[in-house]
Amino acid sequence: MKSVYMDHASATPVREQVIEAMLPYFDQHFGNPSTVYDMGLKIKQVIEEQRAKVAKLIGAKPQEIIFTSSGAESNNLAIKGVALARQKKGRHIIISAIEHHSVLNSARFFERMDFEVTFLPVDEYGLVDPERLSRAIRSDTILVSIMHANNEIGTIQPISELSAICREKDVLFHTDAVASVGNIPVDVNELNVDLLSLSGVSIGAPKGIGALYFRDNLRLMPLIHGGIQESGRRGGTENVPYIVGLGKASVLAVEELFDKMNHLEKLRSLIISGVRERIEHVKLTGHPDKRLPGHASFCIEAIEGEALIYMLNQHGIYSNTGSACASKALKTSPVLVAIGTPPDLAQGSIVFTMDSSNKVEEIEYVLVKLYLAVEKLRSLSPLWRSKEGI
Amino acid sequence: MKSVYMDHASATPVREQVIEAMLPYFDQHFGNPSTVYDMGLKIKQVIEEQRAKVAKLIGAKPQEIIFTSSGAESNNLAIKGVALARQKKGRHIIISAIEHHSVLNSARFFERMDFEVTFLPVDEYGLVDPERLSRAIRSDTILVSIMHANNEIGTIQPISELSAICREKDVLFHTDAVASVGNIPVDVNELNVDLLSLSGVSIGAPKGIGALYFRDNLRLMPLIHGGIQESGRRGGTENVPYIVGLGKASVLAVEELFDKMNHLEKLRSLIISGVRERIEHVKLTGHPDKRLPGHASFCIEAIEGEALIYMLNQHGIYSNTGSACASKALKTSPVLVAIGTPPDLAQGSIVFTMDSSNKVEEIEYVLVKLYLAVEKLRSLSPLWRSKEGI
Amino acid sequence: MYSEKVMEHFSNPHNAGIIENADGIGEVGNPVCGDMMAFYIKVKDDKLADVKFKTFGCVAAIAVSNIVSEMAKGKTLQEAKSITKKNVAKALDGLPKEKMHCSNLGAKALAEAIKDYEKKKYG
Amino acid sequence: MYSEKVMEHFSNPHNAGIIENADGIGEVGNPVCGDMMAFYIKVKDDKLADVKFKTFGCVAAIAVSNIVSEMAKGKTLQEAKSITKKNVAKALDGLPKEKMHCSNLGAKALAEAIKDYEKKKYG
Ligand SMILES: Cc1ncc(COP(=O)(O)O)c(C=O)c1O
Ligand SMILES: Cc1ncc(COP(=O)(O)O)c(C=O)c1O
Repeated sequence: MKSVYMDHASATPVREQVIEAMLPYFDQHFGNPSTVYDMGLKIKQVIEEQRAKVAKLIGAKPQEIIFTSSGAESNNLAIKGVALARQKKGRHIIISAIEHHSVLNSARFFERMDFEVTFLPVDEYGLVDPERLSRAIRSDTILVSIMHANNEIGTIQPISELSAICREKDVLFHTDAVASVGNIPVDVNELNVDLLSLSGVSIGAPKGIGALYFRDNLRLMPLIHGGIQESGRRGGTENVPYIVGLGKASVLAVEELFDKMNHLEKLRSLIISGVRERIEHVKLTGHPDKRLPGHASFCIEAIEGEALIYMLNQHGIYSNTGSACASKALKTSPVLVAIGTPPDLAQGSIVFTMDSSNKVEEIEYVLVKLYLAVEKLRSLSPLWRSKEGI
Repeated sequence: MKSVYMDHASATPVREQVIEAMLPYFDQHFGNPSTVYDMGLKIKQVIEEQRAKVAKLIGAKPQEIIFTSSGAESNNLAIKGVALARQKKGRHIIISAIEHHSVLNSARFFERMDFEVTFLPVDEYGLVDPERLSRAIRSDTILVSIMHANNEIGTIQPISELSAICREKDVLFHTDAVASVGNIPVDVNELNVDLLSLSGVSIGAPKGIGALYFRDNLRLMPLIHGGIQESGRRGGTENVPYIVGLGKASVLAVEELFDKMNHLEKLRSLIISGVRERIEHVKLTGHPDKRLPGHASFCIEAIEGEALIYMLNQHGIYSNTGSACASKALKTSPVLVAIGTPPDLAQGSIVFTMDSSNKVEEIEYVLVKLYLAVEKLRSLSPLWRSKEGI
Repeated sequence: MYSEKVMEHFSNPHNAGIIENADGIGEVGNPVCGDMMAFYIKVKDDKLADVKFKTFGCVAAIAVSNIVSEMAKGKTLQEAKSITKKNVAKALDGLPKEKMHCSNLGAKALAEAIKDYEKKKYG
Repeated sequence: MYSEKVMEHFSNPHNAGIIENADGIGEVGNPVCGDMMAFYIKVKDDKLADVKFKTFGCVAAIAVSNIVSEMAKGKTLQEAKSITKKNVAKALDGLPKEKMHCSNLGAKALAEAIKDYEKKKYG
């Protein structure tokens, strides 16, 4: 059976070149980088080379990069590390209403520790209003965290505009760039941010490696206390193979970015226009233009997303949904709620996220199968009956 | 040049069977285990199978295992997770004076958060005195953390005796078993512990994977907040390849334990008796009998450990030291201080840690080279001059 | 996650559809809650001569609807009333915990349709 | 971590040893602090005719001792006094930051030996 993977926001296959780069570090150069003999020193050197590569990917300096075990850990370290280091200055944090769970739940954790958290609403496209951010900042605000691009609806925030407001008011700004890095240009100086999270998950490195950028000399309480690894900012023996993998993936991401963007924009416009032409009563979720190049997300009326995903899966197509039924807690995606999607429409959520490996022919295949699946599910749906006026 | 790796406490090469087990999960079965389509579900299933394997290694139930990114993270999660979940009950923690940095610095972190921490002294062999522990426990003590085996001096604590005291007084007991798992039998029920940390580093799985055992239904504040991964106890996309690697390494560890122990005990007694016979003015650090099978550690008078390690390294031998000069902070290993080693003697620290791959012939080679290196360094040493009475 | 049985009923829900001039109609759930089912029954000699349904919902909801309609068909009204959440889930070789409410919904929709029929008939 | 130069001097510290009836002896550091160096000098015509050392310490301490002895040999006392932490480290193609104190120790031990000589000579 044909297999068309369109869920790259959830996971990407590790790239062949990345696997090759990692392999020697499992059983040949396997030493602990904290040791002082030749093998350890060489590996320490290798880690620093990777740090420079990851730094280059986002326009940072090598010493501004900490390796972590995931985007989630990077987000936790950013929020908790800053909040704990700055709590004497203030106990107010601002995040947007559409942040990843790892940001959201880190902030909620501080609510229970007598911090106050403001959840900034977003508009129907998922955009944060700079005016609103400006008004939300108080004298005791120590940190604002707003994601660069949203993984569920693809919307890209005007980060530099938002961070400028914070810079002016001397408030630190963190952005979760897990979904944007490798898909659009990300430069910490252009974005003007103090902290930025990224993950291997989204750039063809393995799951289980991430990085946090923090502006030079920023004080940060470690999340994982330990020895002198990562300049005392993160304990635990360094995951050398994955660090090498993230380094390699970073180099590839820099080299390929513009070709990738062009390719993905083409695919995106094919899928969006195709869906609009062939399926009626469909809403594009997220912003029409300010969105990730490889990201197309919809809510399809009168059907439910989990059922749709399974039906597509039977034709080898992999996609995602924010439907309540597809979540363990049976809750609609908070992102869809935040952009004002009515609950019944939110049930029909479907998300396609692509990368360089996806091809034009695949889009045609997906459009055909999607059309058939929607037709079938609508034929079962009591809601569609009424839409058709039967 | 011959290469004899005798620093397995710092890092172990990933085993071939482990690498093979992991490989398909990088680019074939690469999906996100939280997704609902076939690939995601299969991978979720694979993770649960690995959980059962790791559980079996330590006599636990699968649902009592959380996967983490390292032994250090497991230790942080244990200490912080319990302390934050139980702070209403009390704010006193007890750890031993020879804990790993990740336990020590987690405890120190709470000192700054208005907890009190008692650092239990150890005797000259590194043993905690049960009587002393009993006296240290107060009505507001919520957690005791004492490592199973020490990585620097090899001493094995009488954990079940220590944990029984805590159980009686309704205090939770955590043990860092990173150095013991895979080297001696470790069973959470025999040890009678509530939490136990282990790491891939020491059992032929990669660096960058660990696990925490927590007794069924124990309340634990997450360290890395996120989504529903690990039953909501640890956020971040699961590191599937390494989880598979840890599962495989666990199975091998169970199969091979007794053969390995026999082999290592032989090597250990060869090296200890060899050193004693050939080198004068040497002290064995740690307990003579209650020590890890593959662990031989010494302090050699009148020389310095870093110099010794480099000299051995020039002959392809890899070993470790707790000398002040070998540490970034130029501080003597706190473990050597805690067992009462005088600072000048502690400078001569050398640690050999072996595993199944080490051979009898290697020990003979190491003994010869060690003798020559010690002779040479002593010939340079003004302290040795005085010892010889010149 | 789902058993093969569930996937079979989801993929081929052969009793899906509506019955024109049904003897009873039962509707439960609503789209805001995520699932909605409408059951249509035709009754002959106190037996369910035909059962059809329309369902808006997930894989489980659709599979449940279909198996409930299968289980009910040919049964007496009395027998059909004893179809419960539990035996629906069992007939599907089990359902994930968080999906058990779907099987309840199916049994309820059928019961509602029977009730509707009885109300019309006996007033 | 260490330069090749450091490793060379560490591996072949050819000036290691003591000078019987040295004209001056300088001892600095102590084993409790981790490093200890003893320098022995032989002076002829106001020049360092021979320099030897004994060192208890790490790779850097041993390499520093040897290069200091090399740098000093043949120099006038005045010249030898201008050997500093910085030019010792430079002669070794650099030292790790945390090891810079070792190069200081070497220069200091030599200076002490010269002082000892001068004290003996000029009282
Ligand atoms: C006793 C002990 N505890 C904890 C750790 C930390 O484990 P990891 O390196 O996986 O973070 C180590 C590391 O070697 C260890 O020896
Ligand atoms: C926007 C965003 N932030 C954070 C994360 C977490 O990254 P990781 O899975 O590496 O923990 C994800 C994961 O996909 C994400 O999409």
